[in-house]
Amino acid sequence: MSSEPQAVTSTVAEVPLSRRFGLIWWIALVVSGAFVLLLGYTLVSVTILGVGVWGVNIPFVWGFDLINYAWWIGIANGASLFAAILVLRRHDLRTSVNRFAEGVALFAVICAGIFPIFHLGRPWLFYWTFPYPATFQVWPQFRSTLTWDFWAISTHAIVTSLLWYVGLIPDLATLRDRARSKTAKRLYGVFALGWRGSVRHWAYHQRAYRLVAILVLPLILIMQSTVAFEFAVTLVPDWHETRQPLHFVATGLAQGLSIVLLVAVLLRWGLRLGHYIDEEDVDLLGKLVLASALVSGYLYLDEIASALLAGGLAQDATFKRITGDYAGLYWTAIVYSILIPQLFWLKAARQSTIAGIFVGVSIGTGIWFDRYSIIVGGLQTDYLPSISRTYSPTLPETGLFLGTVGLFAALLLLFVRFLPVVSMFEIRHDEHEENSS
Amino acid sequence: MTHPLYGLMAEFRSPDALMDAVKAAKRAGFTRLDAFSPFPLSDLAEELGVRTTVIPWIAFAAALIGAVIQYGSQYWMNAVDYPLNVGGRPLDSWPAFVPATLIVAILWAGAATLIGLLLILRLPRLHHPVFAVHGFERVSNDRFFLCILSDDPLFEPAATRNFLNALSPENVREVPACG
Amino acid sequence: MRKGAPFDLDAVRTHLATEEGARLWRSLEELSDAPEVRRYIEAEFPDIVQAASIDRRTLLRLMSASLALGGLAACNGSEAGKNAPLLSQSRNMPGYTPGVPLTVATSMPLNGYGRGVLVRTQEGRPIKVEGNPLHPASLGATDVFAQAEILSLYDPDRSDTPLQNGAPRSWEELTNFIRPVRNELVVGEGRGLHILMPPTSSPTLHRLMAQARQLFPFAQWHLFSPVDDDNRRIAATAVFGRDLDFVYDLTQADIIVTLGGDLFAEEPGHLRYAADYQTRRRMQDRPLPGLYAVEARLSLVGARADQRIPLRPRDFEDFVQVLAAALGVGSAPSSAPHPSVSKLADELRRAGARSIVVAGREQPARVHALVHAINARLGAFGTTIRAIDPVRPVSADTGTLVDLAEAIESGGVSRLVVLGGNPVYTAPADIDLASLVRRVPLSLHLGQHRDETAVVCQWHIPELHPLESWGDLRAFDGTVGLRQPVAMPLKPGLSQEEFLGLLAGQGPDGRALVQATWHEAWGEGFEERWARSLEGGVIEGSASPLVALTDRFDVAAELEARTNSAGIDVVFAPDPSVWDGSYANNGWLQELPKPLTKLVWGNAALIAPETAAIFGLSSGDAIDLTVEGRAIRAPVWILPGHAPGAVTLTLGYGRQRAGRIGNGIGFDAYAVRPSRQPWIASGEIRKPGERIPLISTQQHHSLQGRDIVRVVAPGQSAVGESPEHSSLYPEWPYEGHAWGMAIDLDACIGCNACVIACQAENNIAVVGPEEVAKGREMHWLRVDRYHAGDPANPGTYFQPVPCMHCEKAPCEVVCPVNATVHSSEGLNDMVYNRCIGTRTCSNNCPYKVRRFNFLDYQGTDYTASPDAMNPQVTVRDRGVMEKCTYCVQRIGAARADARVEDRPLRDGEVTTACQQSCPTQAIVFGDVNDPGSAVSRLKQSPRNYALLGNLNTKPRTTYLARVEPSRENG
Amino acid sequence: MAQLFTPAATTLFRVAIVLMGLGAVSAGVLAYGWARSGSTWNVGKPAAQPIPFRHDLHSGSLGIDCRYCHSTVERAADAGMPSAQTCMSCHSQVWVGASVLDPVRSSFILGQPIQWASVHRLPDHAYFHHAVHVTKGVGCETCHGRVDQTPKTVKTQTMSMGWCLDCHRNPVPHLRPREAVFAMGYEPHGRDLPEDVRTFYQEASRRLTSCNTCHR
Repeated sequence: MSSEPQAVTSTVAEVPLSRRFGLIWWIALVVSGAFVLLLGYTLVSVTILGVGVWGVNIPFVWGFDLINYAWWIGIANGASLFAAILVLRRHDLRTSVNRFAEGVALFAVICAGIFPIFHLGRPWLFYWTFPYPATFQVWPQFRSTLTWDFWAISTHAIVTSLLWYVGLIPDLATLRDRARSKTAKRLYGVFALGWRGSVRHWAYHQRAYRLVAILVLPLILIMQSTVAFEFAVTLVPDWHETRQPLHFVATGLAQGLSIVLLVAVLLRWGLRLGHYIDEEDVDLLGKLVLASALVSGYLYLDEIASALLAGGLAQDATFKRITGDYAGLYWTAIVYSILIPQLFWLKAARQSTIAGIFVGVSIGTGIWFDRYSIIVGGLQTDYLPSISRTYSPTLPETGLFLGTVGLFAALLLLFVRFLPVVSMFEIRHDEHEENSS
Repeated sequence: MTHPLYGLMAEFRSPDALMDAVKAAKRAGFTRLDAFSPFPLSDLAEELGVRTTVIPWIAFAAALIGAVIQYGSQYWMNAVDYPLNVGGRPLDSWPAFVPATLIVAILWAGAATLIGLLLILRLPRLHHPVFAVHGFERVSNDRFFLCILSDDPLFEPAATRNFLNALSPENVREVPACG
Repeated sequence: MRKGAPFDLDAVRTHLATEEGARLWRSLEELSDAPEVRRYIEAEFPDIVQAASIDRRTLLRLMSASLALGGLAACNGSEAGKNAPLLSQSRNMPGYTPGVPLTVATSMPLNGYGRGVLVRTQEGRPIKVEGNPLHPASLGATDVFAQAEILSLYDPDRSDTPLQNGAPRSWEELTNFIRPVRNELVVGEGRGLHILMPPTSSPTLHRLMAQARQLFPFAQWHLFSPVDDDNRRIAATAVFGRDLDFVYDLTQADIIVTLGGDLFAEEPGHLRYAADYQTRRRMQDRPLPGLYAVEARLSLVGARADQRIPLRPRDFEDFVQVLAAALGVGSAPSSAPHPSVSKLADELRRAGARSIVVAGREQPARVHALVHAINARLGAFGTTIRAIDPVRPVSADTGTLVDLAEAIESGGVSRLVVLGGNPVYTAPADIDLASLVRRVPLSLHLGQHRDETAVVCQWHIPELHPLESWGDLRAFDGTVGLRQPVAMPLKPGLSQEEFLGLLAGQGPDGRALVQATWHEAWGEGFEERWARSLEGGVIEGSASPLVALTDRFDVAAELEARTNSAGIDVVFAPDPSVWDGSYANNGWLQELPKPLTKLVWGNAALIAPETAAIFGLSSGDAIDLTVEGRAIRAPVWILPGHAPGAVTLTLGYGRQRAGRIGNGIGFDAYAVRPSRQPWIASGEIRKPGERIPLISTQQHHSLQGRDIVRVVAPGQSAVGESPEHSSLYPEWPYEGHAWGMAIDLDACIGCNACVIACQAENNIAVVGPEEVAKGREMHWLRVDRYHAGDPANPGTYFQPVPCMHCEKAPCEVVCPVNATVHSSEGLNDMVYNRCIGTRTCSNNCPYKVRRFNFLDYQGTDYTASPDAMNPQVTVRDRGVMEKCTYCVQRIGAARADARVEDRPLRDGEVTTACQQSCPTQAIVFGDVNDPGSAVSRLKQSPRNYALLGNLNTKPRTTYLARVEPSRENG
Repeated sequence: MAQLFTPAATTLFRVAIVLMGLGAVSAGVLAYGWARSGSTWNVGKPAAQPIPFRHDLHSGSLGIDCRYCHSTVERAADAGMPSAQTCMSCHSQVWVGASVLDPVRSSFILGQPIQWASVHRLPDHAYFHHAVHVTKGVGCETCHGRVDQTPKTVKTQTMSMGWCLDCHRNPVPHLRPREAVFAMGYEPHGRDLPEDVRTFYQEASRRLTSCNTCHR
């Protein structure tokens, strides 16, 4: 038993501490790095030329910008919601996936945060949404969902990163103690803040950590609802629906889970952490993904049902979105985010890496199309027939989207490279419990 | 023992051993104890009489303050300082002020809790006497330590060392106080 | 105080008369860069050499003093200041105040006829054209062309220097060249001299032409306009033995029948006719007038008509003949009578003298002759129709373009002078004027642009814009309006008057020439009358008198009947946006959605849905149209209500040398226009299976069963029994004023005047075809056009949609930065400088009236000159939202005046730009808190309803339902 | 195991964190102060002028009424700059040969404008109407300060939007009776205002703080 934890810590800690990064990692980093450059380019160009370089117009004032924003936020919220639930349920699964679930959430928020700023006509004035005492004595308008969202996204970013870091401290201490080179020791040492594993410290640490985890739950629900409100509170016939928040929360969860699953299987495969993210974990994840996909499916049905009840223009709008010019988006969303996940009824599929990657990607894609369908497909029906137009994305906004994907990947790569992707101290803890029981 | 001591450190292989050691030490009447482990040991914490109830209070207070500040500022800015007719809505559109209020309450609670935690734990503290102990690095891995501090009224280097040795640890080492 | 030492004033005047002075009036950026000014500044104010960076408004203010001097100098009739605007002599002008706009009355030509306008100038820069209430052809309203002249004035492509075979020449060189030529002509009494000009109503021009005739008895004059009234002249001469113009009084008419043409858009009196028709409709004591439109293509009058009869052009003659026969004139033709003729005849018989039948200019002479006969039989002459001497008289010995062509062929032309116009472009296809002109030993062209004609003539002389030069114009009823310069010439040039003056040896002083004309006419008391006429813009009592008619109505039979060849009828019509092509380089007009097709930046071959079905065409498909062996490729547009078996081509597009904006847009209909049948020809169409992209600002045309445009029977309520919606929000109190607007859909004829007026008033950017195609046009006020019913002959409804200024504005609530909020008077303010561009407000606007600066629309090729901008309105930056403000700058100005004079605002003191330009007073703006105000009274009407009222946004802009006796509500 | 860090390191680390916090706070405070400081708004900074015109001489010593030169201040949005002719009406008699007046004379002869450097310049999106303010009891001095004592024209107020709002929210204390508008050194207190004016402005604050009062 005593040798057990030793082994644990070593295998996990070996990844950050080893000097050999592996060719695949390098290739992946270079590729995603290229996309990050693309991101920079598209951001600079849109700032210089204006959002006119995108396909947006009147009435489609929002395009990829809000689609991708909603998508990333969905991932972020889904992931941290999942992480928070794990912490609270003290489930074994938590120990293994919790850490990088939080990571995923954090990186997704960073990607999401890019859009609200750069989709502005005058991005350099974004800080006007923050209430500071300006000499022109004009304040933000707090009735606006956008103002709510400003607070929501900054809160999410701050709390998630704090939670993530505080959770990391003991493991950083481990890395400090195991690192070979003096500099590595000092580096990890500084970030470990001098953690020395005092039982007293542990007690406070756990209490605080779990408490903040609880706080994340309502935060996520409010935030995801806020994003939904940005559509629901407008008069746009297809958006003006009370079910929007539910739809965004549920689909967001499915999306977050799928990305977590994706990362999980990739880690199992890439970092050979099979022992710590074992079949059971992946299997459970798969079940969760399947469940959330079913919930989303139910909400899609509900959407149609409520449209039928609403009648009038709202009904036309929904049906036009399902059958009209942009029907493709809707059905793609259904196929990718609802039908394909049904694969996970099979245990074999749930436990296979390939299937995990496949379903993870497919749900992510599906929800992306769902957001596309909601925003663009929703805007095509308006009260006056005279103003109906069409929207088609341009290269710059596609580039911007790919850029954020690249950024996400890059951050994730650096994370798995330099930090313990699964919480070592919690594994030690669990194994101790197992052995003692 | 020419230089002053911070305390005496006994190293154990298992949490249970550590537990027994702590119990024994308390029976022996030692009060200034500190235990170190690679992962949280809640029962041991209880044994050592650690009370963490302050944490939720911090969170609660912070949340309250955050909420009040946020709602207050929203009300003052939109209804008092520059009352503008926005879409014919009432100046104090309280339902619209609620979401941001809740969110900011959570922001304050979360931030205060985690920052408060560091303050309570007196972290960051990069330098600490126990780090000087040989083999202590395994505390973040697979070893468990009990330290009887030198400022314990019953502390007396030789006797305490004997007492610790009696607990059959891996070894007992001196923790030099930092000069 | 301005009356300083006289010698100083003279000095200033003489200076202002120089090119340098004129420069002052030009682009002010240019001013601060102009070398001499630069040198001057450096010499005089060494410490502010960076003055170039000083912004426009400052420079304007600083300059106003010296400019004012120039203006005032002109008042005391001195020679020096003659090119300055006559500041003290325009209307309601208690003297010149820097920064305060001045208004000058003048007249604008369209097709040779005058429309009275008031031009608002700011520091000597004309920035806005309004209608002249005193002028019979305007009554205070304007059309799109008059409004857009501002942009044409500042057109950077206007030619500024004489050209000899394309090479720039100085004015001296020009004079040196011309003088011997003229002398030689004088000696030769004008042998070989041919002068081609568009027909004009200007008394001064006619006086000068007469004098030139005496000087050059052998000179031959040719009149040509692509939008000619030859058929009318032929008919009138045949029927009445003399050329006549007819003025219609729609206020007297109970039944109006139009046969083709467009009474509300293409007649010289169209503004007046639209206004009169509405006046007649508003008469409570008499039943609604009946308006019947028999036409090939859907027109504005057709859209407004109570009954439309789509008719294939070739069938018109029979139709009218049957109608005439039904009324007892002549005999019916063999062919089967049109079903609705008898009903029409009955209506006309019932109305008797209170009826008008009018045929469009494209109709063959026989139709016109028959129409005269019908009107005479009904006794309309004298009651609803006044016959007057032609406003654009044509002397017997005047030739046509065809004559000119023949003369050149026969080598009889040694000197050709093209006075204005662009005949090389507008000439019918079978006259290759370009090569003909090249064969003339010496040709000379006076024009505003280096256009198609300029390049084939040896000499090109820059022509002054009507807003820069002196002249006089007769309106459709003969009333004379004086044309006075409202700005110093932005670019040196000559007016037609001045050129003719030189030719006739009268000197180049436009002012003197015009004065001379009226000196002759008035003799005594000239000075006083001249002053009054300049101030009012019209010469009182100058309307042409009624002429007694001696007729022989049976003549119609003798007129050559139209020979119908096989194939599809091809109808040519002036374009609603660029007329005959002369406005092709005008960005405002190019981007103005055409009333019925909503097409911008191009023209299309208009066909009926039925025709489209036959040929398997859809809008945007290209066709090859062949007329008399000449073919063009054009995109088709399916226009509901168009007559089957016919295709309508609008003129004025496909220009090669219009300028940076107008070049290569659309197709050139002149390329297939035969000189023998310039209006209605026959052709063949083939489908090459190619598509030519067309840009339309409105894709969907059906009301989709929503009550967006409401139609009621007379006296019926538009609201029905739908209850007043209750709101969760408390009422917001509006003490003092509460601005609101009412738009009468029964009055709106969809003429677009409001759209251009809004654009001119509010510095609205032209974004260009690519951006419009993306759906990013910037018009604050759009006119939605809907069709209802059978596409073969649908009902057509226009609905101007500005910002509704909702009291419960959805847009404001979602703005995170308070950039759009309500004012204390209920305006939905848009604060550009606070906007960060989230565009959420647009999302939440159910009317989608908000416009966003997706790109920097101020720095494009389409951007108007800064001088054309209204300094009272902020020019919007990239990335900010903008929208209709109810012309808040006008409210502000009026409020300021009222406060300064310590009095309350009077109703009608604030008029929005759209309201001001509307010929039918369809738009009324005012204080809804004042129960006596015009707008309040309109909102009391049972026809008053709120667009999308069920959303309960409580719009301040409401609509008055259209009235249709035939239809039920909804 | 050896100590990774010296005791000093701990202190250093903690101090660093505290300093960062303080730095952030003080940066905010500095920004707040800077944005409101007169110098940021060029208060008291004279601009280079083509002519060394002295208000203290003309308005102060000679006591020429503001309206003599700024003739449209009671009628129009712009107060109006005196034309060269206005200057010449006196300077054709006094200081006839003075070289400093060359710009005036040449401007008068050539009709070229004298380009003064604007001192009280508002941004283009802010529309100010002199007449309305002057006729409603806002004294020249209230915005332009004691021009009768300043040799070179300078801003005496920041003229920031906040500064405008301070008055627009409650004008009464800043208003003067009509006859005192062009007076210098008058202490406005709104007491000797007619009652109706005072009541009017108590109600007017909402209108005066509407955006379109100044922005179009």
